[in-house]
Amino acid sequence: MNDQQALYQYLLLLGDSPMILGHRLSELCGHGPSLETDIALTNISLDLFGQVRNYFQYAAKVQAEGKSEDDIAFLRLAHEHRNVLLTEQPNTDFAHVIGRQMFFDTFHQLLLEALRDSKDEQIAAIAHKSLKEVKYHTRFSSEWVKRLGDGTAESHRRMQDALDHLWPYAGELVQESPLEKQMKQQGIGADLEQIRPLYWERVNAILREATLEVPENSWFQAGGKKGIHTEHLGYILSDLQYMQRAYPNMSW
Amino acid sequence: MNDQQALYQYLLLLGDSPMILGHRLSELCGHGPSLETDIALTNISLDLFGQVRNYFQYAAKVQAEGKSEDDIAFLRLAHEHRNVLLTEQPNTDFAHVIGRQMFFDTFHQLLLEALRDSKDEQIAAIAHKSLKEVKYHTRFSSEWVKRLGDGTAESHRRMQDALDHLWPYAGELVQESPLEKQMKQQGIGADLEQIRPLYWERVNAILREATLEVPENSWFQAGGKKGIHTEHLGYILSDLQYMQRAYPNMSW
Amino acid sequence: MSNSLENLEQSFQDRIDRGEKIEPKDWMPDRYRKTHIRQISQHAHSEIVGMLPEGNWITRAPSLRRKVALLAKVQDEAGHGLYLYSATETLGITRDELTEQLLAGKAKYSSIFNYPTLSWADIGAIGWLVDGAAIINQVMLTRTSFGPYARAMVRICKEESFHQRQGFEIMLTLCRGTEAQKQMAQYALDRWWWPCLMMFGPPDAESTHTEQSMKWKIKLKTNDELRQQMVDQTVPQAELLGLTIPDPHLKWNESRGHYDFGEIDWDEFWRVVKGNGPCNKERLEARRKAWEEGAWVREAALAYAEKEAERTAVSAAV
Amino acid sequence: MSNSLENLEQSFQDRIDRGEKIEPKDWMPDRYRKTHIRQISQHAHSEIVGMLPEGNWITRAPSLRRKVALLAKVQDEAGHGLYLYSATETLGITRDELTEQLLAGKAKYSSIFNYPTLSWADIGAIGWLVDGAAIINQVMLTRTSFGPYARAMVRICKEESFHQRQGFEIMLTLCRGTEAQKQMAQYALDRWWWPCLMMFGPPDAESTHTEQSMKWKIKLKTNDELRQQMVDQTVPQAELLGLTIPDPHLKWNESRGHYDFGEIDWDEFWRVVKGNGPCNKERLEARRKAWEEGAWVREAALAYAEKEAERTAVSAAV
Repeated sequence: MNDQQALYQYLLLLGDSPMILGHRLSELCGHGPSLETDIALTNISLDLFGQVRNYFQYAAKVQAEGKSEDDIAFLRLAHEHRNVLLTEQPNTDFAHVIGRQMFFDTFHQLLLEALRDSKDEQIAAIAHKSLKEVKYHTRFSSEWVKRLGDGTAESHRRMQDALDHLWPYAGELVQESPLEKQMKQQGIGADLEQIRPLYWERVNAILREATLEVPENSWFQAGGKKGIHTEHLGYILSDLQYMQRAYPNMSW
Repeated sequence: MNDQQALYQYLLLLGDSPMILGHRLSELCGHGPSLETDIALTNISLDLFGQVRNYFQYAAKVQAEGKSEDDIAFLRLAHEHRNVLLTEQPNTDFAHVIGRQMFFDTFHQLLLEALRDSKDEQIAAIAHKSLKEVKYHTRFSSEWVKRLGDGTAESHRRMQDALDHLWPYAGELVQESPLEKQMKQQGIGADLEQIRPLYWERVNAILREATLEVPENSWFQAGGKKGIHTEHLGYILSDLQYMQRAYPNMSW
Repeated sequence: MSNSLENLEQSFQDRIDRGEKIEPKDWMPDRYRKTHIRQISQHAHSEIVGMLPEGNWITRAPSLRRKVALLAKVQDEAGHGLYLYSATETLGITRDELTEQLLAGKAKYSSIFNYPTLSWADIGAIGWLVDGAAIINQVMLTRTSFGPYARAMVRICKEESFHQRQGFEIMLTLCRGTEAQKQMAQYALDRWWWPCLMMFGPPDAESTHTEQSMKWKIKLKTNDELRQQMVDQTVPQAELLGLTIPDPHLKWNESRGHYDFGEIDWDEFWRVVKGNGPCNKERLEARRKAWEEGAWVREAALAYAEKEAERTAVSAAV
Repeated sequence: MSNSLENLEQSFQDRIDRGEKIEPKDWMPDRYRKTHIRQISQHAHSEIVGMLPEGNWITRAPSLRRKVALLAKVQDEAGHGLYLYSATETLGITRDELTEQLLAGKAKYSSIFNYPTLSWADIGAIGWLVDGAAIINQVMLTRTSFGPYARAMVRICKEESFHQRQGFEIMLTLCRGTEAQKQMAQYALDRWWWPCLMMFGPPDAESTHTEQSMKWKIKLKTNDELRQQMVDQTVPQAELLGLTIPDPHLKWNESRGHYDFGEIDWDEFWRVVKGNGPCNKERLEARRKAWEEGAWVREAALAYAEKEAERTAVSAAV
């Protein structure tokens, strides 16, 4: 993979996780447990899609094949998506939504903090801008983990169940893929090796404060970064892509 | 609409309800309450898709534009589908599945009995062949309505809930659309006016025997026959059509 | 006593007539309070239930730009709901009570949201027509007598106008697009036109409450006047789009200086109001589901807040 | 006593050695019974859990013909499950008990079904490779000593061969199709190849039970022999398809008369067996959900049957 191709793929990797997570959150819009949480989760979804647009607009420019952000967002096949499996996990209940968000946000903040120093000015600028938003996300999701973990007996049980379910997907975020290694070496990508201990430290601190048990360390599921996903992604894409597929080559 | 166009549209109307209902049943394959019911419902789905193929192969011939059964099945937009709204109703629980099936089967058997006398030999032949299958469907679903209605307190409650939910969609089956009227007058289509009293009589008899209450006659929802559907159809189509949309013009 | 009540009522009415705003702490007749609880909460419920038909297309929006705009719009509606519930709460009722009324079917919401969104063009049509009709009502309500309601309307109107332009722009894009897109837009107009005209309520001849509402400035124009305004403003927009309004009787009436239009199917109107619209059950069911499945979350938040308060109290005491 | 048990066991083994079938009512050693309950029910569970990955593509099958074929195939698997549960029940255990064992994680099923189906080509690959591997095992089992199991295998093998041809034909269609289709097929092979070789179990050196299983004719060949057979039969098929088997060490070995192949990742094998495959939790969860949500249905059917029996008894008595 030449540098340009690698950069393009890295931008997909940066954009796909927010896109799929943003999609999952957008499924909830209008169905939240309270108006306030509904608004907050929609807000996070909005922020994430805003970031996706930044990444994909830049990716389209890097690719230089005359494609648009929408071509990149809506016209790839499942195996061409680079998002982590965590983001595909369904909205089983509010605890799952919050747990998924907490893992992602905790990582996402560390990632963006690192990417601010990217040699690629565009990426650094996007990271800088996104970081403000993501700090709010992190606060929101970690506070809700505490609220549910240390709320009622039922909310504690549900939050723990959600963590147990999500835990196997929490490690992929900080597992360095060959592409990420290459980008790190070029000074463009973040160094996941550095992020990893901080990530686990923060996650553990949140769980501790929320009176939750850190799940036993089982095997971490992975594959998303190389395009091997869960069975959920196909269904996500059939909705996400429906209009662009059914009405090809049109302006909206 | 000239005769050929009307016949084509009528074949869509005949095929679309089995297709969408068959799709709903196929969602359940592997998830039924017992192996026996799983096999039986899959069998009904198989029968229905078999009938769909007959209708759509014939429709393709009538249309004479070189299209295939798959073009007709997978490449129409939502508003071009002619299925009744009943068939789109979701698999909320087994009682809803059975209730939906009972309404449809009861009507379907009467429809096919009438279509055996169609002046259109193809339609008469399809009806003749399908009727054997549908008689089995009718027996299966009506017996299950009785089993659930006259089973336990819980199954009675669930079956009644399902009926109450489905009832507003039970009338469209026997509401004559302009197209159906035209086809009846040509001696091709069935006479829904004749079918209607028999349909209600049979439905009422099944409910009575199942110790269930006939829901109060509210307004019947309609629109499917002219392409105005429920919000469910769009989601059904995004799965149903995904492959044909994402990989256009290929052989499978 | 009764005399003094009459006096109170008279001076209350005088204030309204002078164009003063009534504030929550002011004295007000019981009927005024009840009417406003009913109307403002109905308005709030409409915002919340109204999130559902549009929310139905968020996951399938055809471009990132449109997806973001739609998400933001539906979020705005949640914000409007929140704002209007707060305005209602100033009249001495809680948001939970109002929600229970909605879920029990005791409180109404705008019937328009009982129609399904069947294509992407419906998102355009809702913005253009439903928000258009809503604005006509709301602009009038910015001059209503109850202060919190009038102020809410000022703010909401601004955002709604933005939504309406956005909806119209979706339609415009479709109408300048391919044949399939234009057809999608036309079908959406076909389905939404008449329900939108029904949004202004029954014809004046059958409308109750009108006189009292006029006195309280909840209404400054009659249903039929507002409806006429809607028709008159929309026809040229449809022409600009190149779409056909599905009414063969629609015709400019030179002498009236207005468009004449065909008979509204009031049977349909009442049917939908009474619960038999295409989506009444789905809408309420979706709200009920969100409310019931969210109960444990709300309880947890409360329990946690109480613990936190205790912890703070304890640490303050130490 | 112990002597007579020994005699019984000896004559039991003699019968097996002579090629006679053991039938449910025949005397059999306890260990034989338990082993067969375990193995046949594990086989039944595999059929049932195996419905899930393929079922995942029924609603999205790309043509009506393929949809019908896939529905029929998954239905066949339910039929096989039913048939095998019945065979297990002849050994004195109920289907409900077996299901409870599965849901409690006490009974195993084939680990291959813990991998996800990520494209339509996976349906082809499963038919071609997973069914291919299963048949190799099952053909052997048609000669096993326990009559009901052997007979079930004869019947199941016939249908499986049909499924395998169907799977291969799906692959062939893809490989003769567009570049995108061929790539889809290749990616599916890439993902399914190694897990399929793992289907034959651990290498002989680490395999337990082998000797006893050989004596009872549950096994007539070792895991590694069967695996070699799979590789040898599949390589030419992959060549015919024009697909590349994802193993750089794959090479014809003239002197052995077999293909050499690379090292299997046994860590992955054990990881998946022990519950950490990509879909272990999803598969069991789906089965548990179906079972739990179906409880009221099964209870209703039972209650109704009892009522019917009573009604019949009463009317007979009258």
